[in-house]
Parts: sequence; structure tokens; C-alpha cells
Amino acid sequence: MSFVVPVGPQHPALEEPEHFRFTVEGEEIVDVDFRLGYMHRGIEKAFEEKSFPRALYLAERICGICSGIHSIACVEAVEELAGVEAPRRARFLRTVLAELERVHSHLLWAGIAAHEIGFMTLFHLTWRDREHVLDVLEMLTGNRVNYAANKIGGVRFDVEPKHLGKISNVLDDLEEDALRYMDVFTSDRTITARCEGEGVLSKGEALRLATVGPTARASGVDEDMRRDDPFAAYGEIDVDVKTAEGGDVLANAEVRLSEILESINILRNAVEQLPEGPLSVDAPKKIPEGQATNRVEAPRGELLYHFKSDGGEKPSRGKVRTPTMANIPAIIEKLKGETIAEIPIVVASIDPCFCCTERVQIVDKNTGKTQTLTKKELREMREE
Amino acid sequence: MPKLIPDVLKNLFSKPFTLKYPFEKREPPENFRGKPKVDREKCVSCGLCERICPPGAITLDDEEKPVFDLGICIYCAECVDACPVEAIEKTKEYELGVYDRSKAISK
Amino acid sequence: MNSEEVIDVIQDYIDDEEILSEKKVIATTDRERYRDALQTLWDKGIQHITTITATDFGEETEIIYHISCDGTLLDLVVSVPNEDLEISTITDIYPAAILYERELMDLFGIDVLDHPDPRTLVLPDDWPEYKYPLKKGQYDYQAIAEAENVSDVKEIAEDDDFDPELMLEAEKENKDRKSLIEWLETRIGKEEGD
Amino acid sequence: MVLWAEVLTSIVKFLIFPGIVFSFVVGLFFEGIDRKISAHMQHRIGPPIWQPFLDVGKLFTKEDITPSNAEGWLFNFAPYLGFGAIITVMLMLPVYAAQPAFSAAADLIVIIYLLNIPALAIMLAGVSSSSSFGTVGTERYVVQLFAFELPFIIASLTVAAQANWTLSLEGIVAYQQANGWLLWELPLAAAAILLVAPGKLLKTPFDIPEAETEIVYGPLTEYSGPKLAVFNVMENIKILAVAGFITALFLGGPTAHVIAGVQIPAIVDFLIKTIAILILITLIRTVTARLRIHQALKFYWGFVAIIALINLVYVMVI
Repeated sequence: MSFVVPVGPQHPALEEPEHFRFTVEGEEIVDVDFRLGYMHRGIEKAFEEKSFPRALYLAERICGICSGIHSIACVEAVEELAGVEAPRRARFLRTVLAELERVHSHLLWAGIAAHEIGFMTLFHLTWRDREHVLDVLEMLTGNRVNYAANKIGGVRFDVEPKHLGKISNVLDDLEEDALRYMDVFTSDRTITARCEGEGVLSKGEALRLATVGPTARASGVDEDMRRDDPFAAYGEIDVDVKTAEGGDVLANAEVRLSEILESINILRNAVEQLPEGPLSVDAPKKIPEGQATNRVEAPRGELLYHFKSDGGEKPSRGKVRTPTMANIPAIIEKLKGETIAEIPIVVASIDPCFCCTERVQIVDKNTGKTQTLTKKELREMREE
Repeated sequence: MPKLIPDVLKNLFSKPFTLKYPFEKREPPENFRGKPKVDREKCVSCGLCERICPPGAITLDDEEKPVFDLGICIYCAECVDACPVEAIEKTKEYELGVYDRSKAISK
Repeated sequence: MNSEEVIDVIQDYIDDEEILSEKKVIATTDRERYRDALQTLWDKGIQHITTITATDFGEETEIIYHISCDGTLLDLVVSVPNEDLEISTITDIYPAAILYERELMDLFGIDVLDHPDPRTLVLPDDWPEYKYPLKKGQYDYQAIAEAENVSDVKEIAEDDDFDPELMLEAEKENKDRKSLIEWLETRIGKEEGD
Repeated sequence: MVLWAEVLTSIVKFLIFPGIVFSFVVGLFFEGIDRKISAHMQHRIGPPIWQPFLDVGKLFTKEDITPSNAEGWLFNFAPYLGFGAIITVMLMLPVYAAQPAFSAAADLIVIIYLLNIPALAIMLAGVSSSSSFGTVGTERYVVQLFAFELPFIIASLTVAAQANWTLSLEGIVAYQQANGWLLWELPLAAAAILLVAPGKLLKTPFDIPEAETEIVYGPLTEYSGPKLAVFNVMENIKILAVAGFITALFLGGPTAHVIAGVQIPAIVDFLIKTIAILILITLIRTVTARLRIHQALKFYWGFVAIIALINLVYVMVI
């Protein structure tokens, strides 16, 4: 006999509301249906209301974990529109910011994955080591997450000689930790028992469903925007793309942890080769007419920004495609045939990152039709 | 044999990593973007900060001096960069919780 | 695979192309031939569709298919007149496009023909019919902003009861931008009266 | 007169000493110690040791809710069924002397079954609470119960066999007083029972029925307020009970010592041994991830049952 196990929008395993409906026979998942939109903030509509500098600050707040890469993608698209080129030192600093953020995002993922399989200690240890990276980011840009580091035409922070000491210490410790976690993730018997062979995505499927980022690289797809379509200063720093075979949760862990090691090398190169020069050039307030598309490699995969300007101060169209959107078909593929116990770890294996919702939504149990309460109705309900 | 035992035992006998907030507080680094504060004498009331503030959190009061509405402010320190006379500085205060919204003001 | 090679592949299906850089190229085509262009690309082994962007220009809607060919980003532009807003699906060629097309249907009202799963994706179920947030002229908050010379609008916006209902109510009288401002003035005038 | 004194002492025993108050206090302290040590192992400070008292206290002040389409009476009765059973187990364990508070003839068998009633209570709670998480949680708990029950019984029988077939704890403790801890004589059975403990107490490698990242809180998802508090206390006392049972079987039970002329009562020795077992369970809980239900079954019936059997055969043959 099959019944529906609703997972989400509120569920301890999912940090952000996405709603999956699993029709299940016993413990085995037969069919998967999902609902997006709990997090739709109408950002693309808001882009059209704001001037370009303000749109940049909005872009930075789309994702709570990878806000830096969003602001880099957005600012580079606008610079392309405005025909402005950020100075070399600014591009190198943007690479430093992007890589530091990739390290702390992957460490965060390692903790969440450990939490999903019930390994609380690994969760605490990975997030403890992540604090060192956030301290470095706070020292450089003034805040742990929303860095406000970019402006059209350059960057607003700088790596001074007095920062170099701390940065190299943190990188050395991180390298040690990453190697240790790589060892733990791949050889601890209880972890491999839960992660090996779970949520498998074959390379053919990964290519057919156009998955991006570490999820695709875990299935053997050799694609990375940092090398294929270099942005910021990645053209001058060579990036060794890490892939793994198998496409299961363990392969995802291997790819992400080896990417941390790769990021540490990139960071060392970038900080050494930091060229002298200005931090930014001034940009026109009115952006000339035209359109620009820009792609970057966010920690979760390929992130695309598309801006159109009609010559005014405000973008006439702003489009963002976050990497998680591309990986949703991959979740469906991975979850079919799995058991309930595997839902959180398989969903977490693509490291989903959604954003937040506008209104309270009630899913009517039998008809399954959602009904949205506006602010007024919400207040009336409270007074009843 | 579980891999983490040496780690875990080392942690058991070393000082915990976490702090007992609010008894032990963490000192933010040097250019931390905390609550913006204006030096009223230095300010020449040019209104540049009001125009540049992305969320529009700065309004000039009756004496033409900027007032920051901390409920709207996103602590991006654009005003600090924009001020020609460097009258606005970023403090290290980050405990900004208030019960009454009208008190969330930085004069 | 750089821009020139991409253009050679789809040469006979596009009107004109513009090579922005080594890794960025824009090609415009029309509604009849864009499927063949995508089919040749897929046969060449290029399976990575990044996303589909639509923009409403008032009379026509421009749909851009972003295809990533081994690092080179191809923007395939198709323009569709707003009177008959429909385009046939490409999920049979690019299965990954299924979500992007559902988003088109939700936010732009583009009617994607024989789409395998045409349910709403991002909007709640009780979103009013035929109301598409990103179409020009509907939900035109800029009209409200322009009506700022109507000083009371700012108070109404701050006033606790201001609700999207006011916009929805405006929709019922299907106002275009100009008349929306007068309508708002009458609406504010009426409120002071009672 | 004698009958009257008899009744009074048994009431005191039931209510105060090894009974409700003692178990309640020591049980909650055990959870506090468990959380504190686990916190330090994870390099963080962790809550104070008396935190469980505050938690339980808070839960008791909360509103008592019964879901509308749940089996009302069964839903409310389950926590007290479990609590009662675990208190009787505490009474039958040798806590302050070789002789338990209420001794019966074959109290080893009685304790084995009494220890299962709290598990039964949780299953009843899950089934009666009408939530799909409850049913899935209960399904898993049934499988887990069968999984760890087999090695648990085999290990207990080996102990009984070794202590020349006495089925009473008193006899086993007396045997150990005579010729040393059974731990050294039956290492495999001790290892088996130690591996069964996390399964019985739903501690991490085997907290599959309450996997909070998969099925929220499993059978206890719909519980809140006082009923949840009773379940919490029951699970904490269960830690004390299982640890006490293992001390009675393998660590020679509570033995009074004289150190440097100071007479140390048996209860202190009992507490030290049970806390040692608790720390071992905490270590297991901290360094492992949660397994899946069929892996747990394979682990218990495949590995743990075999080593228990080897020990039983060894004891029977020699």
C-alpha cells in the first residue's frame, strides 16, 4: 500500500523550504513530485525597479552562503554593459574573494552532509574549521557573509601586507583539515555505509539533464567555468578541475573536498601574484543601451546573470539562473528507487540553495491545492 | 575503528572553541562594518550620503545632519566612502537589538 | 570550441550573428528555424543548455536560449509577437529545459506547446489567471513610483493596509500606465472624502 | 507490626530510593553528563549538567495537546506504561547491595522482558499518533527491536550459564563476588551487550526510529508538553537501567569497599561503574554516523549475534 510522505517546506533536514512529495511503498520511493516557489521573492522584478548600484546590493542578497560570487557575476555583467574594465588588481582580489567563499561553502556542505547522516561531531568540527575562513573574510571585507566588496568598476577592499601572515596560517591549517576530512569521509565505515552507492547519477544522465558544478563533476563531467569560460582573474591562474567517478554521495564529497584543496592552491597563487595598481576605475551612472550575459562558477555550479539596459540608470531586464535550478532534474533522477532514509542525504548531495518566500502558504491536505493568505487574512486569522 | 577517535579525545582535553557569549565577547576586526556613526561637527550637510545610500536609510534631520534608520540600513559603508569630509565612521558595535523600532536610530 | 566554430555549426539556420569575444556569441533566428538549430547543436554533442531568458518589449517578447558549447556561451535569440505568444517546446531535444519553460509560462504567459508538465512552477496556485508578473504594463510598480508627485501615494504605501489588493483592484479596471496615475488620484481623493 | 514495617519500607523503596526519585534524579544527571562529555568531544562548551532538569521542567509547564485524529486513550496512556515498566526494572536491579529491592526467582528473564515494555510504549505511541512519520518510525523500531533482542538474550544466557545456571541477579552477583568479574571470563558476551546498548537506548549509530533528519522525531513526533517529558524521563532512566544491568552482569554489581579506613557504600561503586558504561556509550555515539535500518539488522544478526553465540558455545562446552 503506498502513501504520500510530505517532506518540506518545513523539515529539519532541509535548511530552506523546498517541498517534495514522495509517493512511497514501504520505504521505497516510487514517485517524486516537487514544488518550487516557496522562496520566490520576485527579484527579477525588483531588478527593474532599482538603479544598477542598488541592483548590485540586491544581487548580493540572493544567496546566504555564496553572496560574493553573486555580486561578482552581477558586477561583471554590468561592467560589460558599461564598457568598463576593472583593473588587474581588482580582478585578482575578486578571485581571492571567490575562492575563499568556495572554501567556506564547501566546508559548510561537508557539515550539512554529516548532519544529514546523523554524524553530529563531524558537523561541529567542519563548521569550527570554517570559522577560520570567515574570520579571514571578515578581516578583509568587514563582514562574514554580505561582503559589499564590489562596486561597478572595481572592488572596495584590499589585501594589505599585514593581512598576509594570517591568510597563509589559515590556508596551511585548512589544507591539513581538508586532507583529514577527505580521509574521514572516504574511509570511516559508518559514513561510507551511508554514502556509497546512494543517489547515483550516471555521466550520461548528468550530461543529458545539463547538471552543473560539483554534482556534475562527481559523475565525471569535466566542466568548470573557471577554466572553460574564465572570469575575474582565472585566465591568468591555471585551475585543475577535479572530477570523480560514480556520481554517488561519496563522489560528491570527494569532489568538494578536493576542490577545497584546489582552491587553497589558487588562493596561494593569487595572493603571491597580486599585481600593484588601482582598486577601481569610475563608471558612468547611465549605462549605455545593450545586453550582457555573464557566467561564473559558483560553489554549487554555473551561475548566469543577464542584464539589459535601455540607456537609463535602471536595468530594463535582469535575469539570474542559480546553479540549483539546473540541478533539480538531477535530484528527481537520483531519488527514484531510493529509500526514505536516503532522502535528506541525496537531496543534500547536490547542496541545494533556495531563497525565501513572500507569503504564508497552506497546502490543503486532500486536494493538495495551495491557498495563499495575504497580510490582511493573516491578521484576521490571528484575531479569531 | 572509527576515524575520529584521536580527534575527539584531543578535543575532550583541550579548551572549547566556543565562547560563553554574552559573558565572553568576541572583538571584531579592525575595519568591521558595524553601526555607522556621524560626527555632527565635521558634517557639512552636503546630503551626498543620503543620495548614495542603496536602501535609502539615511535622512537629513531638521539640523541637516544625517540620521541612520538602523532598521533599513544594510551596513555596506557606502556612506563612509562617499562622505567628502569623512564625518561618518563605521563603529565596531554589532549588538543592535531594540524593542522599539523608533529607537533603532543612529544620530 | 570557440565562437567561430559554433557559428559554422548553425550557419544555415540563423539570420545574423555577432561575435562578442572568443567565448561569447549572439545569433538571431526566428520561430520556424530555432528548433533545427538546437537539433544540429545536440547532434554535435552539445547538451548543456544553461537557461532560457525572456524579455517583454511591449509589442514582442524576445526569448534567448543560452547554450554552453564547451565553454563558449551561445545566445540564440528568437522574437515572438505579443499577439500570438506561443512557442513549441524543446524538451524533446534538450530535456533539461523543462523547468525553464515552466518559468516562461508562469512569468511571461508564453504558451509553450505540448510541454510535458505545464503546471505552475514558481507562482502559488491561487495566483490570479492571466496575470504575469514580468510582463510590461502589468504590476507596473514604476507607474506608482512615477506617480510620486502625487504626494499621498507615499503615505498610502507606508500605511499598514496598503496591499497588493490595491494593484489587483486597479487591474480589474485594466488600466494602462497613463490612466493608472489619474485612477490613483481619484482613489486617494475618495479615501480622504469618506 | 512487622507487616506494617514491611509495607512502609517497600513504599519507601518504591517511591524514594531505588525507585522514582532516585531514578528520576540520577537518570537526568546521566543525560546531562552524556551531553556535556559529547559537547566537549565536539570541542564546544555544551549545556550545564543539570540542563535536563530545566528541559523536563519546561516541558511540564507546556500545554497538553492530543492530535484530533489520534487514538486518544492509547496516545495518553503510552508514556505512563513505559515509565511504570522502567521503574520496576530499577527496583529489580541490585543498586545499593547485592540484593535488589524486590527480588523474584528468575528476575533475569523478568528484566529482559521489562526492558522491552518501554520500547513497546514508544511503538504504541507512534502507531496511535496518526502521523505518517509515526508509522514509519514504528516500522523501523519493530525491526530494530528484533535486531538487538537476539544477541541481548544470547549474551544474558551466557552469563547465566557461566554463573552455573542461576537465573537470578543476586546469584550472578554472588558468583562474581566469589571468583571475579565476569567481564574477564566472558569478554565476547560483554562486547556483544555493549554493542546492543546503543540499539536499546536509541543512541546514534542506531537511533534510526528517531532519525530527526529523516522522520522528524519518529514515533514521538506528535508528542509535546508533559507527555513528551514523561517519555524523556523514561528514556533517561532506561540509560541508567541498562547500565545498571550491565554492571550487575559483568562488573560484579555494587560492592562496598574500604579505602584507607573509610567505608564506601556500594551505591557509590554502582554509580562509578554505570557512569563508566555511560561514557563508553557516549564515545560510540559521538564517533559514528547513523546507519540504515537494514544495515543495523545485518550488523546485529550477522556480527554481534555470532560473537555472543561463540561465547555461549564456549561456555557450554567447557
